[in-house]
Amino acid sequence: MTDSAPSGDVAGTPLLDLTGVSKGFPGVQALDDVSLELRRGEVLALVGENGAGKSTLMKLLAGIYTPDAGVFRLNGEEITIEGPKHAQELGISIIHQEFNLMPDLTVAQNIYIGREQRAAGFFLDERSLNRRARKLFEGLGLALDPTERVENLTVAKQQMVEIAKALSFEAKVLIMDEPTAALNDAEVDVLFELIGRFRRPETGVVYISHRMEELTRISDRITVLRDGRNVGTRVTAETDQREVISLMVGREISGEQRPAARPIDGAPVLSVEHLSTRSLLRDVGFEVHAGEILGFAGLMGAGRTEVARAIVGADPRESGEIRMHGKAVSIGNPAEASRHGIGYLSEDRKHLGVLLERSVRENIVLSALRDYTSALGFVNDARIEATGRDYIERLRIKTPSSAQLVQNLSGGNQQKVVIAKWLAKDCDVLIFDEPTRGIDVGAKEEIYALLKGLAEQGKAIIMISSELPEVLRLSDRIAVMAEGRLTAILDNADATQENLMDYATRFSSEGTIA
Amino acid sequence: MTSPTVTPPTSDRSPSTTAFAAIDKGTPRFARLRGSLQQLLAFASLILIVVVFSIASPHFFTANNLVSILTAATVTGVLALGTTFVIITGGIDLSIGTGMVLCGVMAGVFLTYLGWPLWAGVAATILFGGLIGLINGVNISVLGIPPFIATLGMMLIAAGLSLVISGTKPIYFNETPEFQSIMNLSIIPGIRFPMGVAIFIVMIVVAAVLLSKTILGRYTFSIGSNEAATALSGVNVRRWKIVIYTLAGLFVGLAGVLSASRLSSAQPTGGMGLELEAIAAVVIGGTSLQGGKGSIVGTVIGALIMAVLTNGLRIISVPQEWQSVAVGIVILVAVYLDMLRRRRA
Amino acid sequence: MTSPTVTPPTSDRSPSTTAFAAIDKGTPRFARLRGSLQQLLAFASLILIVVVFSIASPHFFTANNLVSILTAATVTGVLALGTTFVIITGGIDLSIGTGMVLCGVMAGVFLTYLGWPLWAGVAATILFGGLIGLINGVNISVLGIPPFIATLGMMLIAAGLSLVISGTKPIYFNETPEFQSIMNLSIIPGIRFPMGVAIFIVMIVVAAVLLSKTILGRYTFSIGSNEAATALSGVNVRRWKIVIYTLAGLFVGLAGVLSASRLSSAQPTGGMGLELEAIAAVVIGGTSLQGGKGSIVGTVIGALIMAVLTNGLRIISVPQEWQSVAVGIVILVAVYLDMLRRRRA
Amino acid sequence: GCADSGATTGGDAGGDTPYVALVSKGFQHQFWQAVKSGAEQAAEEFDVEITFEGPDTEADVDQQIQMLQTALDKGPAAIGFAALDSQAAGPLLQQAKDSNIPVIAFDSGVDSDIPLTTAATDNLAAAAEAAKHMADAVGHEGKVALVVHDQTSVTGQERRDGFVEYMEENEPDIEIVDIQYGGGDQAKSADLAKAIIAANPDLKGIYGSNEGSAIGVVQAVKELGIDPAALAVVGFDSGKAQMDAIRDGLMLGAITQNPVGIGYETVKAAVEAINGEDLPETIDTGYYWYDAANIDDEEIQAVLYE
Ligand SMILES: Nc1ncnc2c1ncn2[C@@H]1O[C@H](COP(=O)(O)OP(=O)(O)OP(=O)(O)O)[C@@H](O)[C@H]1O
Ligand SMILES: Nc1ncnc2c1ncn2[C@@H]1O[C@H](COP(=O)(O)OP(=O)(O)OP(=O)(O)O)[C@@H](O)[C@H]1O
Ligand SMILES: [Mg+2]
Ligand SMILES: [Mg+2]
Repeated sequence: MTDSAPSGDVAGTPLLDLTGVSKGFPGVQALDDVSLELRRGEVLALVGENGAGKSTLMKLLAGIYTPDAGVFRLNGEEITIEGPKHAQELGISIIHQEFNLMPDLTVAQNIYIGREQRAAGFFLDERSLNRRARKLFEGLGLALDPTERVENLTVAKQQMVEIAKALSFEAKVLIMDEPTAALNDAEVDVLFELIGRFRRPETGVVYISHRMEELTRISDRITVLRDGRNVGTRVTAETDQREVISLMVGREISGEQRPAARPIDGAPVLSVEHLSTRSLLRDVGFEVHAGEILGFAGLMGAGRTEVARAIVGADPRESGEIRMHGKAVSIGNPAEASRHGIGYLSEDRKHLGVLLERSVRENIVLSALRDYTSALGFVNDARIEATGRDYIERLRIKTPSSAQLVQNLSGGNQQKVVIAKWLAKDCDVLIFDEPTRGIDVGAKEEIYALLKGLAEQGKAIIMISSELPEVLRLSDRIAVMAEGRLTAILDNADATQENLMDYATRFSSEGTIA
Repeated sequence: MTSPTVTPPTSDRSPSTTAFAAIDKGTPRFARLRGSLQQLLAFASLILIVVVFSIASPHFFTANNLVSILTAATVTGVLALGTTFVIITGGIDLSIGTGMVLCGVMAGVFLTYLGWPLWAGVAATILFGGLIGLINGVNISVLGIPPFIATLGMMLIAAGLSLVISGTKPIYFNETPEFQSIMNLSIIPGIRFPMGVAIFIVMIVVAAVLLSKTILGRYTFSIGSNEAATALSGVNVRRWKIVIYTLAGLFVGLAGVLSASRLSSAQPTGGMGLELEAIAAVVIGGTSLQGGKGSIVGTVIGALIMAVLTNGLRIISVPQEWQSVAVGIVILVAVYLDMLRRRRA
Repeated sequence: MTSPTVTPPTSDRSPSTTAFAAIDKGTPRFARLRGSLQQLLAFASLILIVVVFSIASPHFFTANNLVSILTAATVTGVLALGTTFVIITGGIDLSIGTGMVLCGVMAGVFLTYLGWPLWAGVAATILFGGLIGLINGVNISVLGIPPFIATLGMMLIAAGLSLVISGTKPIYFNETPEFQSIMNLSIIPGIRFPMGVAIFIVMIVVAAVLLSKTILGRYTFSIGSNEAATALSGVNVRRWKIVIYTLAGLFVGLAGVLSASRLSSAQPTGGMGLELEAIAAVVIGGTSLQGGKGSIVGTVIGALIMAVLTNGLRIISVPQEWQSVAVGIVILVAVYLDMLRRRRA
Repeated sequence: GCADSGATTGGDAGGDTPYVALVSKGFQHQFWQAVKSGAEQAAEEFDVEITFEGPDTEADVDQQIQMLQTALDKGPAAIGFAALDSQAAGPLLQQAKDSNIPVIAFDSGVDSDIPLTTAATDNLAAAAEAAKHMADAVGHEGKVALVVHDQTSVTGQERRDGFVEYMEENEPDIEIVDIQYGGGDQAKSADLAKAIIAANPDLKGIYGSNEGSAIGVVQAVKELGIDPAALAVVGFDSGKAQMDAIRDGLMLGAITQNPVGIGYETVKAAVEAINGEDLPETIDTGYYWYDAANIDDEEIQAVLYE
């Protein structure tokens, strides 16, 4: 695919050309003399560990940050990007890693914000705005309702809105910062089709992802950033995952294979019976045992998150019983769940996971803060600092210190902070909802190892994930959901991607499992 | 490299698409219904209060008294209309009360001291209100002072300037006696239906159209919903925030004209506390102080609830010291019921 | 700034670790320095104001007048201390002004009407303040009424109840003449250093310790920073919010004791507007109304800035109508400079 | 609770007893409560029903206008009115006249020919009386200052101007160094009195123009530990705190009006107006100087309130 770059008039000049770009933040040199080129008609994958500087580089292109040094060239012409609007005018369109949507506005209003359809100068023409949006969605093959308010959408659909918005510009350069982090495989297919349609001889795509397997499918070349430097560019067809990963992390990672069936001791730690909610869940029941990892698979919106939230009392239950170690417990809110030894790590890191404006260590000890508090209510800062340091080391959280504010960490490192929070609290049951969302391959392995370690310590683990390979690799058993019902619970040995998908698409007409 | 992509067993993406479609159909219509139901119910608590007072006193539900209520609601109501925009952006404006007083004094300066013709004096007063708003907007948007502090400062400055400019004395509109008809002129023969109330009603319509049908309204919601994202989308958030505070200022100017006209004089004192009343009306009307949500209809209902309560308690001669207790409790109960409803819905 | 990290790709990830280790030492200290610098600078603007007034009038910088300033700052200051906690959670408390008045009246009821011994009456008054806060907390946390509305309702209810309970008459502390020494007793021979100021200083320390050293303070910041995430982390947010509003109420109760003691009587009127003064002190001190950020030192500096300004302008006999203009402008400038500094840092 | 709201019953109860609505300038302060009690005495004596209400502060002209409007809508037999601003009430007074509802002004004059009579204190003369006693106390020379409750209301201005004009005309050696306004709030008045004293160490006297202002000044003197002999404090109105201060020697003396008399005369005049009797143009309810010497006289005790 690389050699298919257009020949002819402008063949020589790359579409976008960056030289010697540097950017520092207090205490962190995020980018250090990075050069990079995006050729015409190509999809350039940008990979690197969490905190390598990928998002920072893209924010420079989007006009959100100004570089400390470096030259940007678009079509061979030197440019200075003055701001987000200017970037748009230059034809650079970006999908940010964190959502940038207005939850109170509708889908169409979000997409065309700043470019409203006007009837007479000042007045809006809502109907033609919706018509335009509907046409856009038709063209992109997306099932979105232009009049739906964004706050009512699931994370995945919000991502679709972001993508539709970016594609609605007449962009030449499309930058996607981990667009698939919130998508399941079917949605990824939609996205790739969209990218395929966008890619023309005069356009180019920068594609950031931690999902190595996607790179082969979508990218022409792969550029690797490490610690703010460009450590190499490879043509996709001429390289393999192993080489890319070793460039990224500076060592080899051995992806383990699926777990050997492990014996699970008798009594379940957590049992859930006849769990239903007003909005979605219907009669969900399952058990998790000590030392077991129970995976949850399903399409987006299948209700896996809702099961977790209902268990810990974050959402009201309509009916259902929850037992811990065989004893029925009443859980009305997450605090009670936590007291009974159930911890829940949310999939929505920014809104439900981290305290962005607080320090790393404060976030890490938040759940377990009582353990760091004397009888009189005084907190022991020395011990908190020690714990913070400990987890920063153990999870390799990239931060200059434990006092750093979480908002200054890269997305993946923020995720590690959330995981550390639940490791610091000693729970019997841990529910991880998309625990590796936005995490680099190296760190993913670390998290897998962590989850396994936890299971081996005798904890019961529920892992919700939209990445089937991940589910298959880690889970002892796998529960599959569709439309708020449990359609299967399989032993790992019996599960394949194909039959999981099959169960995930068993809709209500087909009945549920026994 | 392995290709781990799982394509669904069926050839295309239909499963997820159907899943979407199923959810898609229900929600928006339902949400719209819920929205109007909510306002209907807020309206219902207003009606309930009216019914209670009507039963309690024969003097309450009379044409004259209802007009009195509307008259009482006019000044706070006009202030609340402008404040609704500010609050939807997630901001706040504490300067509307004393700002209104200052505008009244300026009306006195223009009409009485400078002897300008009526229309010019009124226009200049409204624009002066806009100027106050503009300064607030610049302080907030360009200098980055938080809205609470920026408008608190302006509140104090306006309170002081009113006294300074007026020489601490009321200014009377002896040169332009027609000035008082702006608020007081009876426009419907038979009952006293003052022009001020008509102006209030017109302003309600203007504000509602601005908020729901124009680009200004769209950006108001957008900024309140997610200011950073709005800015990233290329909207000049700074400029629009200045516009919105200026708009609120124009309403303050109009309120200054109306209140001075009503009193046939510019009173240089007072105004403090009015901002809380106006903000209360906005919030009782369902506009969130977090920003992003709100409506003009809600604000009007909120302002009416406050005015009806105050009037009704006086009409049924509740001892004055109990009146504020009653208003406090009704506000709590009204908003609590609203919460309940929302949680159920 | 050059990064020292260019190690061969073969080694494991130690390079990044070393790179950060180098910075590791620097940053927290730097951050701490910056933090204290900021407060130092806020403190500096306070000092600047003091210096200006000292030059302008020989009567300003005298022991007696400085004590007068502290005395004037005491009641608002105590209110502001409690409010700091509430504001850091992202809430607001409008009921502190009239709530304080109501507590003063209750002190009169306990000591004069019921004839309780001094210690019991004072303790009961402070607890009564806690009760007001508890009700606010329950309204906000359990019933889900937004803080602005919940405490606005309480503000009105407290204002009314003060009048009702006192029979709209001041209550005098004839039975317990020692009551007035709580605020007024001179504790340092030589200069008049009233006990009330000493109590204020003790409360500053208590509040600072609570906020920075206890689990209550941690949760206060957590809730303000991200309430939903805090709740999902297993913190009983509802309960802690009730605790925090109750704490603020205890400060209100103490302020009620101090103000009644100062006047040797429980005045059933007034109190409105005091909440804005207290909130202004908190916000001038750098606490964000968005929640998640704030400090007690900042609040104290904010309260002192307000008190010094008011006193100084009177000492140099600025005409009163100009005083509020001056206070308004100084507030704007002080906060603007603070913004500038932060943006630079 | 100890609220006595029994006397003020609803305006619409019973059709035979006439209903008189009183709209005053305030209701929270002791002064207005005393006016109210005088009105209630008269109501009982003449067998009429009354309501008594007033705005929260004397700056709330608008609130008062709304109260007057509501009172009119209740269709009273007569109205008693203490205007915060006469002109602001003009249209409503006209409405009262058109509906043949007699209006009695009280406390301060209503600048209009609609009220049939006015029951009030002559504030200018009363303030001059205060100035006279102040001048005597400071030996007709030196610096004095004023703590006034309000700079925009007529009473605030008259009590200030009556004092200042007397000094200017009669006491060439007395210098007025400062006039500050404390809104009648005790704590605020105390704080600003302390600032005045700090700025003028040789100050010989302070005049507080109403109850709250005067007690605030006393409070300042107490907190600063000043010898009462060196600083003369002259007050206005009564109330327990002021009376105690006079008895303790912290305050030289004060002017009291006759608030109970004002309330009584207002209702009495209203009854006479309802009955179609002729009324004098003004009813001077008088004022009195009281100090440690005469505070326990019967005549003085009759016009003081706690
Ligand atoms: N605003 C900021 N202030 C301080 N440091 C920052 C800021 N933004 C980013 N950084 C730091 O810069 C480095 C690069 O961050 P960046 O977000 O670009 O990483 P990334 O490659 O996108 O990582 P991820 O894969 O986790 O998203 C990180 O160490 C991060 O902590
Ligand atoms: N904020 C929301 N408003 C309305 N409906 C929602 C919201 N969040 C989720 N839902 C609905 O709840 C259902 C369950 O979603 P849930 O998040 O539990 O699914 P999931 O299986 O975890 O999938 P994923 O997390 O991948 O989207 C879906 O039908 C979804 O549409
Ligand atoms: Mg990133
Ligand atoms: Mg989910």
